[in-house]
Amino acid sequence: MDAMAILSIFVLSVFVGFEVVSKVSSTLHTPLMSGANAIHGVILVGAIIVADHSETNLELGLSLAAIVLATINMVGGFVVTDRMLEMFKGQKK
Amino acid sequence: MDAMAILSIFVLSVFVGFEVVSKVSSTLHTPLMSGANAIHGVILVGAIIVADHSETNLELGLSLAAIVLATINMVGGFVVTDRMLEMFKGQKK
Amino acid sequence: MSRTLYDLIGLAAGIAFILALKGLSHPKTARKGNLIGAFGAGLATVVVFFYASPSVSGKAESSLPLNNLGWILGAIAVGLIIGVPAARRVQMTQMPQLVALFNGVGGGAAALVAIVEYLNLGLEATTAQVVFTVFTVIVGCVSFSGSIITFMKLQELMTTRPVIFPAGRFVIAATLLSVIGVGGWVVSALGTTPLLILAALSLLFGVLFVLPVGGADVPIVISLLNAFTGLTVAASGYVLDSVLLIIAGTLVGASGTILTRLMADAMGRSLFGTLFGAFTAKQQDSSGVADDRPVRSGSPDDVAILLNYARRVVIVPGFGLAVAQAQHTVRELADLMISKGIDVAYGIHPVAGRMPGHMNVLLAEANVPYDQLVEMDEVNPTFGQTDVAIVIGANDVVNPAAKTTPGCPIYGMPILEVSNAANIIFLKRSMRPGFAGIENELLYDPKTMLLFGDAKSSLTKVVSALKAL
Amino acid sequence: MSRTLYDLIGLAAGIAFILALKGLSHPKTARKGNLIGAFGAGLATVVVFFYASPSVSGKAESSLPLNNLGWILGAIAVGLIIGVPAARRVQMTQMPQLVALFNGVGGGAAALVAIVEYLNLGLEATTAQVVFTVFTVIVGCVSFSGSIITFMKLQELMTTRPVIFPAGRFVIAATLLSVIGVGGWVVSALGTTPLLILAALSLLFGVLFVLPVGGADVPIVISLLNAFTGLTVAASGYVLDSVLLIIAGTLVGASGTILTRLMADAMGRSLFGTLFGAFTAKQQDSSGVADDRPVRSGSPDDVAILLNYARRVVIVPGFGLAVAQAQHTVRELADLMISKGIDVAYGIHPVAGRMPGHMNVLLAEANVPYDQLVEMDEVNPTFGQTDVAIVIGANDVVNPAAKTTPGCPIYGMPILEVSNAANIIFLKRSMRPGFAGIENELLYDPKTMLLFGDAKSSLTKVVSALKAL
Ligand SMILES: NC(=O)c1ccc[n+]([C@@H]2O[C@H](COP(=O)([O-])OP(=O)(O)OC[C@H]3O[C@@H](n4cnc5c(N)ncnc54)[C@H](OP(=O)(O)O)[C@@H]3O)[C@@H](O)[C@H]2O)c1
Ligand SMILES: NC(=O)c1ccc[n+]([C@@H]2O[C@H](COP(=O)([O-])OP(=O)(O)OC[C@H]3O[C@@H](n4cnc5c(N)ncnc54)[C@H](OP(=O)(O)O)[C@@H]3O)[C@@H](O)[C@H]2O)c1
Repeated sequence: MDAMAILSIFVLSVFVGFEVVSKVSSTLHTPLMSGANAIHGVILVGAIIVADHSETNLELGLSLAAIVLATINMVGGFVVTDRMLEMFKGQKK
Repeated sequence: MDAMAILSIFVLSVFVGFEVVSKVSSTLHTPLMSGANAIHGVILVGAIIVADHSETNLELGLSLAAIVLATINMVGGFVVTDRMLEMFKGQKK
Repeated sequence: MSRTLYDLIGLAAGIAFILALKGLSHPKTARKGNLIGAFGAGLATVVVFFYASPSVSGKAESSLPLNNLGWILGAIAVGLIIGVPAARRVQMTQMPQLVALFNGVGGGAAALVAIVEYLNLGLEATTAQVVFTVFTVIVGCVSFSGSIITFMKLQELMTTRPVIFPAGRFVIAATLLSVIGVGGWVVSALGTTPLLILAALSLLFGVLFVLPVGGADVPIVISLLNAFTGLTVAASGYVLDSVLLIIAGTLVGASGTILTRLMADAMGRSLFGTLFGAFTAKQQDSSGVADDRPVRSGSPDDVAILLNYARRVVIVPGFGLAVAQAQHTVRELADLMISKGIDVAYGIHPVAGRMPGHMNVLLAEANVPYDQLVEMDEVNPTFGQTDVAIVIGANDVVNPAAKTTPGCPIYGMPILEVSNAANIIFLKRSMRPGFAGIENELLYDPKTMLLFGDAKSSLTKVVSALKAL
Repeated sequence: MSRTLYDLIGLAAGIAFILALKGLSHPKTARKGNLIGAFGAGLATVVVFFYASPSVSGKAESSLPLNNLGWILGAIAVGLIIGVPAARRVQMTQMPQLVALFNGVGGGAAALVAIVEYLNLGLEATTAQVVFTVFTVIVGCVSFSGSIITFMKLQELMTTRPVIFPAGRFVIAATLLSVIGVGGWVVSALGTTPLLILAALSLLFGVLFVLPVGGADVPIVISLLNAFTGLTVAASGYVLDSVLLIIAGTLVGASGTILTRLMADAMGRSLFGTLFGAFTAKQQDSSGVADDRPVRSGSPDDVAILLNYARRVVIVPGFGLAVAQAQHTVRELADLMISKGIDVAYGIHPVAGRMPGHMNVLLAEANVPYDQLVEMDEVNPTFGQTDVAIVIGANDVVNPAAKTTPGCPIYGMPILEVSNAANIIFLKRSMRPGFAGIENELLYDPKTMLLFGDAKSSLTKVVSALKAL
């Protein structure tokens, strides 16, 4: 993919990110932060790719460590966010 | 630019377009429509490019017609939108 | 200029368009937003003269200065000479049709660009390019001819009623099918003739598509065609390999779609119903058979007296005010009342007038102070403390049937609750119903007084009567 | 699986993340939003096992099943075994530090991925790839070590006060300069050793960067580090040629930045001040020299009597409520009052507690009905009709200095205007000021009664006293 395409995708993603959260009420600041946090756990995909490409034990060890950390980030993040939000659930109307 | 990049740019632009106007008050529906209308006048750029590439008189004639129409769309659109909005201006506090 | 720099400037113009739409969505920044958009468009246009864009077909050599430079500049000059004065001189009441026209020419331009590029590519076009070209030609032509019809309707060059002809729906369906068929033909067989046939059929379809739409649904259709034109620009961007056109066109397509939905919602219309009216519309009888029940009609003097002794008056302007171009007169009346110490507000329904927000524009043009314009949600609770609600050329937007008569066309649309005011005055020309074609019970309400006649002349009379008091 | 399909699924996951953030921004859709995000992440993870992604270096062969598949699945299992129970079991009061920790490990993972890819690319890396790698390593490591420090602060494994050591700002500046210098060295000279030195220095910088931040500014820093981690993921996406990572990372980076600003605004802090506290902080003396003026302190019985005869009570919870974990007890008190026919509401300041929205979460956990939680803007006008405002472990959020004392640290922050209530009760342990370290005049107000002690035990006493009445 050429640099121009990547730059365009980057710029547009910045706008989407800005717009999508710009009106959030302060009640949701914490769950939103936590949910966004979980989303960047998708680096797990990158960790799996580099583990696949690893050729030395050092590379493999580091990428497995990355997988462990990324999984914690991703799965833990979504679970904890869900727990936070679950509490709001029963009570609305 | 590869198809995947174009698709991504398209999808992201859709989200930006959606998000950016989704909270507009009905007071601004008409100026917003008119402004968006002016923006698609940027097809003028495309019209100039095809005029540059034109090889036959038919092509040139059609592309000059496109330039005239696109210019009307773009310039007229921005001017009329500005006129609409100008009226709101003086009065706000 | 290098390709990278050219592309970067294109991206900057795309960002300007995003910021423009963002700005246009907020009253405080709307004007600046529009200027940013104009700046972006200007930038993109200027830059194209400094970059020899390689032809997609690779046939035509591009070099600086551009080929046909004189012709190009001349055509731009012609466009400016036509567009700028039109935009400058148009009266605000006619602004909707001008927007329709501008949209239409944009669609036409996109279709022409696609056709030229197609001619230029010849047999070298990839299937994807041909598909996008076909899309652009169809949608651009529909947008062009459809917009011309909406223009004629709004300009009253033709009837504003839905035009339904016998077996119309079959004709439309047949046209649509042939458009699709010929589109497929172009993709499979290539060739100039099929493409021109496609363009002609698409133009026809645009006409047929818009004819059955009633005058008051026209703004929805304009907004939709606007979104369509945006998509054609995006498709052209694909064919011409221009990120800018893709971003700009998609932005307009997406925001236009949302806007269309917002508009339809605000006027309680189903988008689907409006659009496919063509296929479902029946010859409708809305000649407005006047009811026999008695109404209380008054003279300008009666109205003036009522107003003179009111403490609070809410003015409800509508479609008829725009038709009568009475915005300046209504302002005069309001000023007069204010000078008499009466508390005056305008109750603005979101879809009063011919386009959403139209009333705000019209009243702003007449220099009505912004703070006197009160939106529906805010004004409704105050009708209880209002002595006189004076309804000028509005009907549907105050019709209680929207709340009481399930199944009527406006059922569910929020209304201005003028019936809570102590007195109601209607300024209209007859007992004919409003756009939706349904009786308004309020006209028969004992606390209603009707003042028949053109809104502008009625208002003038009321003003002089009030001055005389 | 073909590249195209793989890419399309990646784009779908990116769309899921957009929808997730959109959903998370509205109370009604928040939970669904989170689930959509989890779905997208799961989808992206599963799909990667079905596509042999060509190594960027071209050296390692990838084929299906993936190399090291057993190891990979094992590592994921380890991650699950650590992450899920931690997320399930954590107490809600400790949730902020868990989020910090999760963010940190994400940053660490990004840095590791960048390092491995760098090792793998070896000398074939393009300059752009190396630059992005350096960026990811620096920011990922800073995010990792910074988050660990915030975790330790929030978990009170170390002091929550700003840690300022002599000449600290020079040490920090020097570290930052060497990080940049070594980064440049990596880009120009390549090699594993410089990269590891870079990682070590970045880890150190992360520690130094967060140490001077005060406990209550920590959420801002977490949010910022979160945005940083997002950007590293985007940079990894560039190196690994993955549109999904670019989109996901950029989304988090952008929304995280906005969120950081919103948080800082809500608590009236300057983002700049918070971040560059490191460079500007002075050893600050906020031991809170108690004023000599008399205060009116009361017993739990006095408080119970006041409450018993009130018609309307507003409970204002704050940071101290979270510290004392008194959320269940406060709910008990509220229920008791309601059963006595007293009108009870909670006045929620946006930045009460340790994180924005923290109070809502805590009170929701204690099953406080949602409709009793009233946001600041709505509750403020009602204090005039309130007999008792009971301030539990809050201080800054009710401090009138925010309105009256220009130049004080919280000047300009909107507050809960409890001073308009007929009586004010403060539950706190001492006369010490709140987070901002400034005197609260309200404590000396004649209509204020202080009930000293830990919020939880004080509340328990009030509850029994009120029951006895
Ligand atoms: N604003 C928008 O965006 C938009 C777009 C599409 C549709 N609509 C629809 O249009 C309608 C707008 O409601 P509305 O209450 O403003 O208008 P309306 O219901 O159409 O009523 C307009 C009234 O004005 C009267 N009138 C027309 N010309 C007049 C003149 N020269 N002097 C005095 N009175 C005159 C008409 O009665 P006489 O003939 O008896 O004089 C009619 O009753 C709604 O149904 C809305 O859904 C609005
Ligand atoms: N929510 C956020 O996102 C966030 C983030 C960062 C910063 N902040 C800042 O944090 C502050 C929050 O304001 P706030 O009014 O909630 O808190 P605050 O101003 O920090 O006051 C907390 C009060 O609770 C008392 N307290 C502490 N532990 C207690 C216990 N166990 N029992 C009873 N009382 C106890 C303390 O007094 P004693 O020591 O005398 O007991 C203190 O006066 C604001 O300045 C805000 O800007 C908030």
